[in-house]
Amino acid sequence: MDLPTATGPGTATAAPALPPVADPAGPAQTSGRSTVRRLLTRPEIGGAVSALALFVFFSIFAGDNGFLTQGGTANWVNAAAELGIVAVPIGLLMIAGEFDLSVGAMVGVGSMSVGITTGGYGEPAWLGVIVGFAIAVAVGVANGFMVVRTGLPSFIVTLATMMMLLGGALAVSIWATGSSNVSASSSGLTHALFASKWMNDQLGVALVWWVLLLVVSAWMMSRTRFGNWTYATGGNVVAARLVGVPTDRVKISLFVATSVCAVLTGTVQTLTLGNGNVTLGSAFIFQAVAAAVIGGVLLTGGYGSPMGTACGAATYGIISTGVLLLGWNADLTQLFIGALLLVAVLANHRLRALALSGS
Amino acid sequence: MDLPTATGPGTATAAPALPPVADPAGPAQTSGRSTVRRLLTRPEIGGAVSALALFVFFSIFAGDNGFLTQGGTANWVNAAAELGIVAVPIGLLMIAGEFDLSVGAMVGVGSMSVGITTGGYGEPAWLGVIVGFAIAVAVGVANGFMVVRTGLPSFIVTLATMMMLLGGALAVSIWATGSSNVSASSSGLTHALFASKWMNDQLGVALVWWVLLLVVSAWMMSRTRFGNWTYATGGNVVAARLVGVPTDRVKISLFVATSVCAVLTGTVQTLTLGNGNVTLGSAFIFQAVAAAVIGGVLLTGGYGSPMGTACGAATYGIISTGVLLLGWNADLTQLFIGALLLVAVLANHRLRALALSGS
Amino acid sequence: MTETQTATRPVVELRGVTKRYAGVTAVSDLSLRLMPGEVFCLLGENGAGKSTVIKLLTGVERPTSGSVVVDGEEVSFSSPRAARDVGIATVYQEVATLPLMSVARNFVLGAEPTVGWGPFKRIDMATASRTALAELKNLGIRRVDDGRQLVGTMSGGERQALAIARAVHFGARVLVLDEPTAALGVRESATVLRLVSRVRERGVAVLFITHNAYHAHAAGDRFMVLRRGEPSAEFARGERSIGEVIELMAGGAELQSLLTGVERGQVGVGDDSSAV
Amino acid sequence: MTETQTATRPVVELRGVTKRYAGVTAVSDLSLRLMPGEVFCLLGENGAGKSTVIKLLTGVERPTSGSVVVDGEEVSFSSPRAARDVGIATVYQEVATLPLMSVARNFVLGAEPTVGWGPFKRIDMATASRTALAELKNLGIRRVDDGRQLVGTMSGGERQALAIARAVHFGARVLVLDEPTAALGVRESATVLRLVSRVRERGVAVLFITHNAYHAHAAGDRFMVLRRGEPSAEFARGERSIGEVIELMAGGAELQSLLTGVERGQVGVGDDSSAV
Amino acid sequence: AKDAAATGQPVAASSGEQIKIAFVSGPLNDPFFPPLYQGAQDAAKQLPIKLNYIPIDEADIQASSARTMEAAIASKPDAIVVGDFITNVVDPLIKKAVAAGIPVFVNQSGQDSWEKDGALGFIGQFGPDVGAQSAKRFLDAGKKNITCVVNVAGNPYLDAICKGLGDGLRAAGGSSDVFTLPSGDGTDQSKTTKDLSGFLATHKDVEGVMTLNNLTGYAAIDALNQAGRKGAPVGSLGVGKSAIDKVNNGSMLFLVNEQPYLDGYLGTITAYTYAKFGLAPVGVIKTGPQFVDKSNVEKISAVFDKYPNVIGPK
Ligand SMILES: Nc1ncnc2c1ncn2[C@@H]1O[C@H](COP(=O)(O)OP(=O)(O)OP(=O)(O)O)[C@@H](O)[C@H]1O
Ligand SMILES: Nc1ncnc2c1ncn2[C@@H]1O[C@H](COP(=O)(O)OP(=O)(O)OP(=O)(O)O)[C@@H](O)[C@H]1O
Ligand SMILES: [Mg+2]
Ligand SMILES: [Mg+2]
Repeated sequence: MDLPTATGPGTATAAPALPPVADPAGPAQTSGRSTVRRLLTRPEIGGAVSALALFVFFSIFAGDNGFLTQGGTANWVNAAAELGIVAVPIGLLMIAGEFDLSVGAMVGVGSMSVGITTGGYGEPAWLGVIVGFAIAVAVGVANGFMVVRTGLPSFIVTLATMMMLLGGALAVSIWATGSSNVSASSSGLTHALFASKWMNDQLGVALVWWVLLLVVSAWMMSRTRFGNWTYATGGNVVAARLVGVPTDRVKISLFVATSVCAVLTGTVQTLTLGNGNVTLGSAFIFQAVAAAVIGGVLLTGGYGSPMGTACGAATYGIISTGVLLLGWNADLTQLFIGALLLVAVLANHRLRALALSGS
Repeated sequence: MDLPTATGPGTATAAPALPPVADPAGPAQTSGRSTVRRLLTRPEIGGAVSALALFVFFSIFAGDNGFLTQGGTANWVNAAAELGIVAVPIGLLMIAGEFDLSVGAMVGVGSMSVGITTGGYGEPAWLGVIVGFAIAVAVGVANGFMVVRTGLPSFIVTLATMMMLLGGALAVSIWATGSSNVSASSSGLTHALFASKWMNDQLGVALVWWVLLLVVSAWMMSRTRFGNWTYATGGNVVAARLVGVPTDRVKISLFVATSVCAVLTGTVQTLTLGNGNVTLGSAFIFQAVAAAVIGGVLLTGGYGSPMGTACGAATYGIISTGVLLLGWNADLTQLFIGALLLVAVLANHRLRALALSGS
Repeated sequence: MTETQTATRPVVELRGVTKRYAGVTAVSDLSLRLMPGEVFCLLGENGAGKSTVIKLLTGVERPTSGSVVVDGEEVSFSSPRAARDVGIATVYQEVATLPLMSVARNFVLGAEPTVGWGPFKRIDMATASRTALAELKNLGIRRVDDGRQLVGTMSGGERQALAIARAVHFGARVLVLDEPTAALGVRESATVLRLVSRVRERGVAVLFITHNAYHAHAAGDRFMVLRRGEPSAEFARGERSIGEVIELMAGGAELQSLLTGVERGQVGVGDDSSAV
Repeated sequence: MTETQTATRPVVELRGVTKRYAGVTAVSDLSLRLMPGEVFCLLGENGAGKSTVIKLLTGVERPTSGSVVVDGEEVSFSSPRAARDVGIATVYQEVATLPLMSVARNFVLGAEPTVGWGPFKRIDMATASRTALAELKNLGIRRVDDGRQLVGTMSGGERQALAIARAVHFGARVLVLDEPTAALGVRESATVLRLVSRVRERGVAVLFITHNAYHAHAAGDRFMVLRRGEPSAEFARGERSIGEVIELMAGGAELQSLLTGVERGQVGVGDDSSAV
Repeated sequence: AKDAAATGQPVAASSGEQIKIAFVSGPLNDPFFPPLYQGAQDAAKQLPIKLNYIPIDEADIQASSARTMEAAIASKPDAIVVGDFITNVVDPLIKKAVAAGIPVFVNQSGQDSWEKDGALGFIGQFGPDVGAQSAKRFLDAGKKNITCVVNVAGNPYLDAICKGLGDGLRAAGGSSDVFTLPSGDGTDQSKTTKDLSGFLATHKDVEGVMTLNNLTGYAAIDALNQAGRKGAPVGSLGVGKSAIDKVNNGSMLFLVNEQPYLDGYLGTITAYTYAKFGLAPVGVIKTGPQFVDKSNVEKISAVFDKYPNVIGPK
């Protein structure tokens, strides 16, 4: 709904401000000075600079409190990775012009799926993982289908789905285990895949998944037909459809991707911690959007990159960990997170404007 | 970000589907059969029908549990009124093409402002009320100013504000009273204004404020210059600016209105219940948007009505009270609310399409 | 309404105006005078600098050098609003009207007539509706008969007419039209061209910007052709043929090369073809 | 590339097609034949039914009665995609390209060339870029020399050229152009008209829809004028003058009434004025 | 539990007339409440009770506390059982129900005010008691500086426990911080761990952590490990399978068992007997706090494995 302002304060006959020369998804090629400019006009530049600046900030002000230690680093990297797994596909969906509020609830669904199976019934974890992913696919298809068929805003469709999922997960877990919280465990391959830890058990497997997801989606967006279609769908759905892009399929696929990745995060968190909970992940909804926007994804669709969203997630991880390590009044934590988020978004916005105008 | 689909599945050369003959804000005039059609194409028709249908539904299924008693009626009316006070200005802001996530946190700020003043320091309530409204005006101006100046999406700006307000309110109340929850009291005029009750103390003063707000804003939107400007700002901000509409002022004013009304709800809830709480109102964020959309406000701006949003708030109030009185399984409550919301939105959408095509 | 065209002082003048953007000189050393009751046509192909001239006249941009003169006095507009206040109204090609609002509301937008006072001040909808319909009728638009009709249901020509009617009604002494016919069909264009004549008859100075030489010829009193920000020709009605005007607008040569059939063989359209 | 125009069977035909919408008959009993290597101009003012004809030909709508014939066989397209698959490509006025994507990506959109297999299948960006630039150059667009340039930085004419080049490159046997020059300046229009000639030379059947009689005259081989859904005239190149064509399109009379100066006095444009 | 059904209530069984009970308490997505819900349901199944369990929305705890209680009154039940978590809000509504002739029993929280509100009995525990007794256990373990983690901002019951803890410690010369989790993080164990390690990194003198539900408890153990304070004592409210294991293996010092099943079961039974026969226990039925530590963990584990829903989450 921010469309009128999304293009910035325009003048009389101004068209939307365009990055003059940069294919957001094009392969990098070198040609001297223009390489720098090309780099500066990439969508992820703002997010990268935000993350870096905050890293430096906290290294200076929270360095003695362990921000730079193995533990401190693992702390923000884990936070960034767990958020990133959810945020990267949300970023893609936003590029395609849609939005998914139900991811927060899907994390809980994934969590309970594993929890009920292992803690509740003592079955092996892989069964719960499979069930979780199956539900994710079904919910993603349902979300996508409703949005595509009715033309209703995805914000409102997925708001309804979110509530239903929260309620449904609760009802099922109470029915199955009598509780909304249940222990979870895994072994063998499932454990290796979803609960591995390194570096004195500090760095979780989420990082591996995140990097994997990032590589795959960066490759997909910049190199494959599907990536091209995603940009086109978000850029102008009618134009894309007319040249034969299966825009409905693109949207539905991305709704499935967001759900599946939400369940992935839920599974990783649950098996790493050994505990499943219905309400797990509800804070991701806003954080994921914030990460995508900090990372340069256009809220109106058609522009952005997975790498940018990942930088946004890193920014968020650094802020939320760093603030606590400042050693200031703990009650002020959230105030700082909010303030830094605002600064990051504003600086980022300025930076991009600067990079674009300077060309 | 739903723009591409907001106009529905368009065909090749289709322009956005337009309600053929209806000024959303025009004064009603009678001219036989066309009056019916004019009524059917008003934006609030969907919300009104939703509210009515759910009322009938719960009268049947929760009637013996007291849904139709004075107490049951007061219950949903209070819920609708408290939500409505927040939702109506949010609806106006959405008509102007912007959005405010920080209202939820503002309710808590208003609540703690009164709570700390009265329960914490024993000062008179009017002082807290004044402080609350002053903060609301400041926050509203800040939100509006940032959105208007930077051209950043209001979603992200107000997300940051929301976090800062939540953190700030918590920090201040713990610092001032040692708790995030504190008793509140009022007397005299302040009590009469914000804590009056009628009908065996069942119907709260929120209803009066809601009706007042509704009358004022309906009148404003349909009759005053400011209303005209609001529709124009949301419809096309560049066009509006070019014919001399002070679009920035319109947006900032509406951001102030949302904050002020949030504090109003917070004050009423706090003084009526005699208790202030930091988290008060956080559930309003989604509920207010849902109410506005159910009530026919276009998520992309430029179309909608206060009456419609009010019908949306009533729908929500009826659902949330009705579900409590159904006496069904408690763990299914949320699932049920989600499903009803989805049905309401879908039905509403169909109904509007039907009303528009039938002409 | 019809005033005699005796006024001799220009309402607005540009004197030796240059506008530079980073690297680009959009307009250089341009002077023009808009007289009341006269249609001044600014012609030029894409990028010639037409829109920049509008921006300078309507306060959206300020000149790098040179001056804008209103009623003989040099001015410096701080905003589009300031230009509006001295009576310079602009009708843009696309963004002129709001489809989801009614005809009456669109008409009065930004200058709503009100009744009542203080908090009870409200838009005089009856007057707004009456005025809007009357002005539309004045300008020859008769199909619209209900002020509550949404503008989205009107044709492109009707919308353009609404925007022009609005500008004229609210006291425009200078009406700037930026390619008002670009998106319109033949009949709709004719409607707009006829509107321009009517507006001119009321003594308004019209700046008519177009890249359609035929439309310019149909409506203009005086003409200026811009090429790369510089005036390449200036002439009055009757001094040049359409063919010559097209020649002047650089694209004409190319269009002719197509038409005269270098690539295609002779097109048998007789005398007309040479003129086009 | 240049094929001789010897094919005698139409690629696509409409036979006695009627399309009714609730209450409105948009097209009634219309027959037309698109021949390879021929530009068929469909003329008509707003609402004449031009877009409806396109929709029928491209599978967006199905006729109420009558039939669509491709290569001599009656077909019923289930979707725009089905029409594309038999080689009917459409270039729409506004929505043809995506400003925030690069030239190369826009060019191949929906028909991306790929290399690799299975999960490693990827767009062959080098080929895409090379092809896009080559095709643009073929059609006379030389300013664009980097496939990574965003389309948003190109001019309207260049964008239209990109859309046409794309359609032709991907095997269109029938190219439907819906008012491709409506939003363009003179030189850009000339570019597009020249493109149409080139496409025609390749043996593609072109359906050129416009309300600009001059553009039609510049590019067309055969002409049909629609008025209120019915063909009001059909003729070949050279059979009518531009003036007559404008007459045929109902709006012409009105534009003339303006031009011949009933309201304005004589416009001194000599012979030309009578032609327009 | 089957035995109770066998001995049954002959009067109710023969008359077949149902007693309508409205039970207002916490939401089931908070792991504390499912056993309470289970207890209430078990009672309702055993007796001719029509139970309407009305859950308060914790995310909007204050407004929801009022609305649910009002709905309970509006449904004109034979008796109401209510969890009085925000006394300022709920007390007046209890009075209102009593004035409307509905017998009210206060459940779980609200020991301070139930009597003056006109409620007929109290089945539950006393927040500050929990804090005070927990303080004693930390002191017994030789730890004086304990951080109390509030996982839901704005919940006065949790505030009260932390206050009790702080008072207890300070009385013995110790000290206590309260750390309120950023909103939203309370439901995310992984994020809670990170928040807590950040807090511990800047509060190096913290010797132990008191948490108010199991999830936060587990997070605290991980966070203390990461902060290099492995073995520092953690005490927590709630009893769950993992929590019992952690008491067993020594990584958790104690668990506070509030016995929510009893809150629900006895609350419902008491309301029933009063509504039907006018009989009810006099005064307070204390259902907690019971402490689970190394000394009694075996016994609890045994019951837990057999009847998991009765004590806490599996
Ligand atoms: N804000 C700006 N910054 C930089 N260059 C600009 C700006 N506005 C216009 N220009 C340049 O100035 C020149 C004239 O532009 P202008 O928009 O006035 O042309 P025009 O005649 O209106 O063209 P069109 O027919 O396409 O509307 C162009 O080269 C354009 O790129
Ligand atoms: N989907 C539809 N439903 C109802 N009527 C329609 C529909 N599409 C077109 N029409 C009507 O059919 C007639 C022909 O419309 P069409 O769009 O084909 O005209 P056109 O020649 O393309 O006009 P333009 O130059 O404005 O594009 C018009 O009267 C129009 O209102
Ligand atoms: Mg221009
Ligand atoms: Mg058309």
